[in-house]
Amino acid sequence: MITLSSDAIDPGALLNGFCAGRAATGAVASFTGLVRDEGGEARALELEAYAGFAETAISKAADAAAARFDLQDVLIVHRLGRVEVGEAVVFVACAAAHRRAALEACDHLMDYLKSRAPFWKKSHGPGGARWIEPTDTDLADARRWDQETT
Amino acid sequence: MITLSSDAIDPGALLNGFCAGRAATGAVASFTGLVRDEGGEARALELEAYAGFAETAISKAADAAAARFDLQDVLIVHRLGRVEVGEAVVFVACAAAHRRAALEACDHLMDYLKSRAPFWKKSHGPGGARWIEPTDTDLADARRWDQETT
Amino acid sequence: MAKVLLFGRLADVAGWRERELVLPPSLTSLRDRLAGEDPALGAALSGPGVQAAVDQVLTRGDAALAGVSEVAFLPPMSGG
Amino acid sequence: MAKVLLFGRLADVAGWRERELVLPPSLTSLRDRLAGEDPALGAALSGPGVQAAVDQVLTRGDAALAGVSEVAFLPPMSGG
Repeated sequence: MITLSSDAIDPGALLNGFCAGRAATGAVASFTGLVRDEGGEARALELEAYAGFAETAISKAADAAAARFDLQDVLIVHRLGRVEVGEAVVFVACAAAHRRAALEACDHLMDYLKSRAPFWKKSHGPGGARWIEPTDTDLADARRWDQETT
Repeated sequence: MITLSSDAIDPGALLNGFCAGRAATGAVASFTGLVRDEGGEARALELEAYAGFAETAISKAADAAAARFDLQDVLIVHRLGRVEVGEAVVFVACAAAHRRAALEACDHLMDYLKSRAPFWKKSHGPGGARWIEPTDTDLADARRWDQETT
Repeated sequence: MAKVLLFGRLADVAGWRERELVLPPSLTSLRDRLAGEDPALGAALSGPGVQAAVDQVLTRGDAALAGVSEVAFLPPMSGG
Repeated sequence: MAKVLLFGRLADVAGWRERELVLPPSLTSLRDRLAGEDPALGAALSGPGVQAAVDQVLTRGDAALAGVSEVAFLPPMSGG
């Protein structure tokens, strides 16, 4: 399930809901992205999405990951609007029969969300606001998965 | 922190406690291992540890992982005694500045727990009980990390 | 009439996020028209990594806009 | 007196998990003594992947047991 919302993310409640009632699942991997203070340089992130397009694109990515890693279930919750330091900006959980698949799928989906999903983020700090673009590492991380499918 | 206990594991409460108050942490990866029903072949796992030795060995592994992956924090909670289908048998969380380190450290620590930590587990099913030994995949998974350090 | 959407720093540069326009025949002519009205936006639109989505499909190069109801310009994406 | 501990299937085979013993001088002689008392346990102890921990340190091959307070025999480990 994909949720984009300006409501606060509760990673624990999401994880427990995701784990509930799974007799065939051995492995649940999760990733929680928190807003860092960057040593005092950041106070909050501001997240913008291309509404409609983002849900469709992320759903496609989740379906592709489910097929590729043989997942039993995927949950992606992404925050929109202003997110303060220490709050969760993204939560991803993947369920699989075995642990490697669940962990790799989280890794893959986070790489996707970091540089290929239609989000834009601004960092607000004491010195003003600036847009954050994907780093070279983010772009290289996402390309790893392209290479593996060829 | 390392906890071995026969009390039920609440992954969500552990995750939220682990995420709380982290201004410098960007990434929290977690792994929750659930007891599978193996298509009706299993009803419960029974976990035994070498008390004292297990805590020491796992603490050393956690410290080594923290140094290797530059982690800010590690939490490992492992269940002992009888654990029913659908319940969590293990919960691992790793905090780091960046996502790849947190995810890889979870992967590494789970590989360690699966075949090198002093636990033994019995599967109870309709056909009786049997001891589960690490699979060839488990052993090969754990060896991956040995090779990478040489 | 169709919607033209700007995201991220493109919206900051232009001072608008959404406009209703009668679209010109092609994506290239739309870029040219926006650049003619606002050279700063024109420069931003031709910056590295800026993509276009035509009716929510990412589009490389030029594209015909006949019958299209939404064109979005997307600077480099970064979530999570 | 020292503790000898068996874990996992070794304890099932032997029918005990912990005994107080006066240790013989070496790990090899301890294995031999346990095998002499219980051939099924002896076979299990020499099975693939069985390790010994002497005062909670994993030990390869033989080891002197003078002054040792705890010896444990560990079948292949598997947690998680």
